[in-house]
Amino acid sequence: MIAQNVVFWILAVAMVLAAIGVVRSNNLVHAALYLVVVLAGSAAQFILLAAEFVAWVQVLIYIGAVIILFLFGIMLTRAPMREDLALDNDQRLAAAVVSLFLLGVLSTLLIQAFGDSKIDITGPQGSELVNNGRAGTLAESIFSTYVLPFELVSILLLASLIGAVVLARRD
Amino acid sequence: MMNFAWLIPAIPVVSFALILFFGKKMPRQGSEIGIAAIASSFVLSCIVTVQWIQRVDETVSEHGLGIVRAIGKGLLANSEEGVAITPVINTVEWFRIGTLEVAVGTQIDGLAVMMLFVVTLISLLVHIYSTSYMHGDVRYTYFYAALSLFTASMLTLVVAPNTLQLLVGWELVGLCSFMLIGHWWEEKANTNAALKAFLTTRTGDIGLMIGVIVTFFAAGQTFDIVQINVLALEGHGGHTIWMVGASCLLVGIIGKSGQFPLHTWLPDAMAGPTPVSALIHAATMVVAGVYLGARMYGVFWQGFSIADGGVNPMALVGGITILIGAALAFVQDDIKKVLAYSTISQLGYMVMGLGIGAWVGAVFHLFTHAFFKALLFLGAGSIAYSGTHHSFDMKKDMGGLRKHMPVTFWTFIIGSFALAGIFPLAGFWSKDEILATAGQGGYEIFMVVGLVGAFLTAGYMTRCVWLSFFGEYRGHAHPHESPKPIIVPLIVLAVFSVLAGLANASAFGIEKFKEYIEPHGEAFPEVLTPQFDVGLAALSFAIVVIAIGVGGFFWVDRRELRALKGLTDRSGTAKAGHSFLMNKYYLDHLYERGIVGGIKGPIARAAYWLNQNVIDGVVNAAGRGSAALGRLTYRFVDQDVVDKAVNSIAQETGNVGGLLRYVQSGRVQRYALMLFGAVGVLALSLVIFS
Amino acid sequence: MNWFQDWALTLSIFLPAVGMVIILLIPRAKENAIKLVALLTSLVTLGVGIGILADFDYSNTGVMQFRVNDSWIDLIQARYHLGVDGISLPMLILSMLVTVLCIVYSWNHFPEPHNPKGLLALILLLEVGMNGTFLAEDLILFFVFFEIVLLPMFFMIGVWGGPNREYASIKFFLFTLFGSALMLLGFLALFFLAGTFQIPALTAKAGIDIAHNTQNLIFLGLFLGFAIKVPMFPFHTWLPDAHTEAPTVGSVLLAAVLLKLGAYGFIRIALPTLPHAAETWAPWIGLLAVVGIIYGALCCLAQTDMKRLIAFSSVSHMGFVMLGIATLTAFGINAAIFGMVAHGLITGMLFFVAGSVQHNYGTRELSRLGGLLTSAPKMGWILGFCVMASLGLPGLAGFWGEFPAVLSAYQPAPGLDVTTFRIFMVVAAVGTVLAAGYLLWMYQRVAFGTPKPEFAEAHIHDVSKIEWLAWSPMLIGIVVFGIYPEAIFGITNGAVMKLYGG
Amino acid sequence: MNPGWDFHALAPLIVIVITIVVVLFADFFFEYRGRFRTSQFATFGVLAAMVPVVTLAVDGGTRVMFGGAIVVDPYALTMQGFFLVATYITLLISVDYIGDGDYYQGEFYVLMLTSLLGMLVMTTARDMISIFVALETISIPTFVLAGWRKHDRKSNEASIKYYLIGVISSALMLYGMSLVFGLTGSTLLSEISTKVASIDEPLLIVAVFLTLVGFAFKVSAVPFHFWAPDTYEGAPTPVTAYLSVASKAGGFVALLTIVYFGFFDAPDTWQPVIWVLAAASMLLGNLAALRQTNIVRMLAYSSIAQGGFLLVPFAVAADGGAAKASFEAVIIYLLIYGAMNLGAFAVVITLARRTKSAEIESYAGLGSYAPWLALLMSAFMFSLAGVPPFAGWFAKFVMFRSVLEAGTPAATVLGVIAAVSSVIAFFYYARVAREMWFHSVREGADASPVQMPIALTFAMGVCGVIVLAVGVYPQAFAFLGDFAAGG
Amino acid sequence: MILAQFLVLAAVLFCIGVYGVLARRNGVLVLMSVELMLNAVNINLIAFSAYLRETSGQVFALFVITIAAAEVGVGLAIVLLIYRNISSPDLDQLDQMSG
Repeated sequence: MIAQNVVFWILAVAMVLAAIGVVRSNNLVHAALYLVVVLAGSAAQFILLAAEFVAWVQVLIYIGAVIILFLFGIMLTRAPMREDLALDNDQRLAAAVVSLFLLGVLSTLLIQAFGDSKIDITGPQGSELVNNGRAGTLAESIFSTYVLPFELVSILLLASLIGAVVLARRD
Repeated sequence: MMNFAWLIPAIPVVSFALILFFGKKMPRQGSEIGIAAIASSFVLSCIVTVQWIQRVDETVSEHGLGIVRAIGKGLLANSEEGVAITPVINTVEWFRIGTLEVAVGTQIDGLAVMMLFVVTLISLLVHIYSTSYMHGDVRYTYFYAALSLFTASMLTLVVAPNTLQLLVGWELVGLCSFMLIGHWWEEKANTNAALKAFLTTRTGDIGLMIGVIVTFFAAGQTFDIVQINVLALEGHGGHTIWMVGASCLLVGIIGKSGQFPLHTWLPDAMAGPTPVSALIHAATMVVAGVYLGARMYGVFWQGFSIADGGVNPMALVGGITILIGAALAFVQDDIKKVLAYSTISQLGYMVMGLGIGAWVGAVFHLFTHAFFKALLFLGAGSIAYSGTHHSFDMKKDMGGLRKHMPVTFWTFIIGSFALAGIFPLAGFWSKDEILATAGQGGYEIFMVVGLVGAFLTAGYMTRCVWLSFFGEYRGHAHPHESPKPIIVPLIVLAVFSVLAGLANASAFGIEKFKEYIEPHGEAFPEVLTPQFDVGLAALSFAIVVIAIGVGGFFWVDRRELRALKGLTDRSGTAKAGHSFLMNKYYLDHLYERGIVGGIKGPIARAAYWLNQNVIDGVVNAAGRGSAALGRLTYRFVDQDVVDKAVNSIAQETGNVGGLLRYVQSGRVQRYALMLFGAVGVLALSLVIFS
Repeated sequence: MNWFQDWALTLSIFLPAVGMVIILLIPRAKENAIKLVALLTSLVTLGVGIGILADFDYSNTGVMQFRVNDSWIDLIQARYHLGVDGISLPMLILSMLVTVLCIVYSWNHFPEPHNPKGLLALILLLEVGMNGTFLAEDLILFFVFFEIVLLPMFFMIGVWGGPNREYASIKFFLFTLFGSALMLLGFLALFFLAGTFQIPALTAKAGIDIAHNTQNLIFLGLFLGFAIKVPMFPFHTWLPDAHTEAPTVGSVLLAAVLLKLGAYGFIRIALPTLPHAAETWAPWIGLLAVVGIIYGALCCLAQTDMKRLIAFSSVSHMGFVMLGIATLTAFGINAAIFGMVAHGLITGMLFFVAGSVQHNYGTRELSRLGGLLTSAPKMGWILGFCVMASLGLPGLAGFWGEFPAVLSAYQPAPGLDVTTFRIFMVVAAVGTVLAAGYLLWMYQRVAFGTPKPEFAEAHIHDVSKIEWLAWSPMLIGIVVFGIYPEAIFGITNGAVMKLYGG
Repeated sequence: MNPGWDFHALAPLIVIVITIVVVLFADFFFEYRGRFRTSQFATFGVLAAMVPVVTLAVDGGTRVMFGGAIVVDPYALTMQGFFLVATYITLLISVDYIGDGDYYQGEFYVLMLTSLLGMLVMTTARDMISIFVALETISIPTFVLAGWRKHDRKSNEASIKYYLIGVISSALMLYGMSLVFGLTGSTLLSEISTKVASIDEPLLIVAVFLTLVGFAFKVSAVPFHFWAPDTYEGAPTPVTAYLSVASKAGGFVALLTIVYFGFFDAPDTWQPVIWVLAAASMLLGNLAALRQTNIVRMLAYSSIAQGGFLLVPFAVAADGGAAKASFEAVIIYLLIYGAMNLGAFAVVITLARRTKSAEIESYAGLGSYAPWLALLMSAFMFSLAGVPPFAGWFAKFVMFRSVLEAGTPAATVLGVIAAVSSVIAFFYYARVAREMWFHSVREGADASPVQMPIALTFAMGVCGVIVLAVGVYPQAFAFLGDFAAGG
Repeated sequence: MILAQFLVLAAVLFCIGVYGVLARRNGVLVLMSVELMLNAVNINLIAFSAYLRETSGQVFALFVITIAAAEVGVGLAIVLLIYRNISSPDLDQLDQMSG
């Protein structure tokens, strides 16, 4: 348990720092790379929580696709690949206040509600958990209960593709 | 015929419609329709009158009281076996509200037949008179239409068996009065007078209206006059409510019959054509108030406790009106104004008469006054028509007309004497009846008022006659006698002025009026029948004669002396004569400042000033004031408060709309900021408040 | 006549709608066809009205006749429920008649901008709403018809009105919309507490299951809705603006029929369904009524515009109607209904004449008018006649609305404070004098005297044939009802006794 | 593994999917000139989808599929019918707009149909995941559609604003949903509903609140409305019409579903939120609309305000016996709102083709040269204002009815706010009518008759007929409301 | 491990994302911040899924990931489009419409 906690905290600190990097970096590409750290950290956390399949999907889709998309976006908008002090707007302070306020409210309530709830990933329950995270289990769930949204997502992705192409196309 | 009395007002209604729609196409422009109609109504009225008299006679003889009747003295009313001579009432249902049925119809009794006779007769005479007087008028046809409508309305009022019908007639005669006063509406002054007349009487009508309402409920929800009178005399529901009712009705009387303090419209009403003044503003419409008093006598009897003597509002109003009317008549130069104030004063007699229990006297005075006052007005009209080129100014345009217009002069003299109360003319008997009742019924003070009034009446009439007919002609026309249509009515009226008084010449034991006109029965109180008082009669006669003498002396001498003075001036000043003249002048001064002057000068002038500036001022100011109040209300309350409140709400909402637009800055991240801010705040407050 | 019994009311509501549709389909250029269709439609509708008059059972005026009761909106239990009784019959006929006369009058009096198609279509639409309101026996149906009236009037004022028309039209609409919103809340509350929208059922229940305070609240909502429409002081400020700016026929319809919808609502809905609350509120209604009488009259005295003066006189006159209603007695309600009919005819006529005066002189400024009797004697006489009728001269219709209302205030329904109402009575009676004052004053300035120099040479048309045609029914009505009030009372009394006879 | 496919129940979805594919391929195969046919395929497909909806409705009953995640019941069918008709009318008013401009045609219809597909799924979804996916399926194509006028900066702006606010709203919603999932242990509404009442955690309130945020964005409830005016103004007008009607209705359907089938038994969690949203939307929407000079922007605020009115029944749904009445009220209001708002946009589009302006002032004198158009527009405006005999009155009526049915003080206050707001609203609706009828044509403006394309005319006519017919005979829609609420 | 530590981590990431959305002017960066928020949601879902032993949380997370990808695709397309038109990816230059 301790080991997992140590891993968690290391990952957590790294993720938070990287996240701050995403929103504070003065370099677009750096920001994107920080985002990779956050997303990869998340994937690691997922594994920590025995959500193996999701973790892989996270890595594949997020790091493999979304970040690439971002990098393309950065390139296509001809953003300078260097320090750019004009990346922030004039409402940083207000933004900070609002987000801290939100954080305060949320974390208070979260701790109040789940402060002493333990996640047990050892023993028989742990194996159930691991089983839950397997692709097969998830597939069973998706193709029984969530088949309609699944089909819908496919059409949505198609439509997004078409839409993105229409918008991004030079004409 | 009494069952068909409805024809009497109906005929003029038809005539009105006919004249209105076809008058202009008739050879004589509609006047013939009017005259024919009124003549038929008159004939029918006479028939009804005769039938009524027969009915009274029959009823009495049936009860074997013929002999007693011959002796008279009101035994019928007081008799144990008192016979109620019920009025002949014919009604049809008019409408129904709730459970109440309101009828319309005719009520024929002594009072009604008397009024029918007077109204139709005078109306007929005025119709005839007007064919000449109004000849060539721009609105000749319309004038006849209005006369017909007036007659119809007045007759409707007269025969009304219930207060509602009475109210209808009452208002309609007011309308006709308005139309006819404003007959020459091109002039602002005339229309002002018409408005004033209508509004003033309508102010009084508030009283009448409420009075009708109060008596309606006091008598257990009925408009029926007989029933109201009966219940009033019983004191049904207590005395107070009847007092309230009577007071309200009195206000109506004050407005319509030109009583103090709402009398000011009547002199102004002289702006109308003279025949109208004679018919409406002297003989008939203005006595509607008195008629109402007489008609609803039970209410007043109960409400003002007339039997108790002393002072009551009705008598007081009448008394004051006698004096102020007469005093004001002294200072008028316009002959019609003199007669108007005289009318006010005489109406005061009638109202006072009713107030002191002299029902017979008041109604009798109404009867006689109608003839001689109509006569005087028509006489004045005759003067203006043939003598002064349509002027009524005695000082500027008259004088010495007796030579040029003998018939007018003599009839006018008869009228004046009748008005002044010279024995044995009509006015003497009726006035005496009132005064006698006052003396014997516990209203001595009003007897004195009456006598003073008689004195003043004689005085101003002397002045009036003198200024018009004696001395030298001061006008610029070519005076001549009036044509026949004018003369004949004058003569007829003169005859009535002489003879009408004999109908109830109590001194000779003739009490026809009491016998036939006074109601008998439970709907009528036991009024006092005064004994003829020779002393009082002599006193009043003496007062009249003295007044004529004093007045005559003053004016006659003055005129003569002025002529003399001119003579001496021309002959070059004789000293002896001069001192005599001077003496005469001292005497003049004495008179002027003493007896006559005391009246004519300070008192009358003060009264006139008061009248014009205070009472009339109040009346006018009420009009102006309400207009001003209207403007204030409109400007500051309606436009500023009520309306602005509404508008500013609209404006404010608009402003808020503008303010809110700042939020919508157009920058998406500002939106997001507000969104997250709202989420945070909402989340926190939801958690806290739940 | 069974067929007629079943369809008469539906026809009288929807025939005008059919006419309107036909008019909308005719090209605008074919003016004569449009006019003809409009006239025919309104005449046929009036014919239906006459049929109802003929077929009406006068011995049972308290009973709803020609009843139609079909399903309409099942979800909310609102029904297509129509009926006519002695209270609604006179109002229905008035509305039908005035519509015909307005169309006749419009024949050659179309206001600018010239668009007969639009104006006539709106008049017919207005008739749909008016007739429907008087016939509805279901609260929701009533509400819908009550509201339908707004739109045509809004457009009539806004399109054909005077210089300040936009302001006036918006104000008119907002006031009445606000009122009806509250009224609708009242209706709904009634529904939830009494379980039905049917007026007869609600009347039969008379609010017995509803707590007194709740009744009072509901009544307040209804009161505001109706009082704004009447309009009672202090909700009247839309009226002078609307009247002043509206074209002639708009003013006539507004005065003759629209104002009656509110008072009718009181008589038909507010008082019978919530008698106890009515008792609580009656003194306040009475108070506002008499304040309105005096206030309206005072405002009249301050006017310089003929139409605006007549408009304020409506405030005053409707005060009498409301006073009669406030007494809650059969007498007062009868008087109120009579007053409504009389006011409809008389004030309608006054607006007609004012319209023709403006048509002739191009102004309604009293200071510029004068000598109408010289320039156009017939019109002058008609104006005088209407003035006399309006000031409540007995023998003309106005009196029978005014006097019995004042009379009924002497003894209001049991439970109401007698002293209060007697004070109202006296104040109202004073109002009659003020009425005479402002009306005669107006008449003096318009009709008496000689024409002002600026119009001395002008050719003033006297009453034209069209005008005679449009006016004479109203003039005759004023006289006939004045002389023979039973013509109205005879119809209303039975119905009023049934509702308020207790 | 039988997931419980019921092809009859899913037939409307299948038809739309087929249509999407057909349109997509048709776009490939037709020459540029023939592309307009894609619109015909699309409209035909939408109409075809109506058939199974009707047969299902006639068939009656409730079809539960996929472990309760998908349910086809009268409510779903009613709303499917609504979405199909609304989309059909939107397609009609798009045809000429899209055809005239140099826009991608086939893609436009594909995206619109995808969005429609999301709506259809939304009606049947009884599970948070399905609702989320359906909501995104409704939204994402419309993000793109809002920017369809690619070279118009306003359109770009419309798109990015809509997108960004949409995305962060969904993030908030997802966050909320994750918490709901954590607290209740399920994503199925049927299971959530059995548990919510017993959870006594303040976190639940925030969880539900955040969940509702996503829908609040969709229905542009204040303070999640910021995108709406700008997006409405900038987006191609047919898209705006679609956003203001179909897409908004999608949000309401989601709200109905999640409130009625999920959180209903824990009213403390959602009622206050919706109360605040409703009140704020009505007041702010109406007040802000007063100041608008651009008709589309005015309609945007108007639809925010209308959204507020639509939220009123939600806010009182759990009080007293108002549950059914509120449900019916929302459905009926939506149906009526759809007709009148689409109608209004159809007129705006018809006129914009001519005046090239969306300023209200450009409507001056319309009554004189295009009376029918002005008449229709007036009808839609007054209907939106809630004036009989147009359908809007009944929408407001059922709304007030639910308020009074609830009868609580909070409900009453909301009712009064609603009443006051509806009176304020009259100002700006009437302003359009005033401009059209009371004012004369502006100097230099073209006053020749307006050209009316068939599709637009038909769309306006349908909306006009509905607005008038339902206004006169509201039972037509009341019946549907009743049907949806389960009889 | 306790559940709350994951949840708080998620909350922190979420709020950092919020800050980024609010304070970044570059469109691409704003999109990245959104991804932070969505990622936080996923952490929540997975943590709850583990805590509750309920698969549906993970399914939910999968859908979130997929749709986030779709969103990013569209979002970047829009940013690109704007960039084409105004030659800048800055969001605060887009304030043509307001009020």
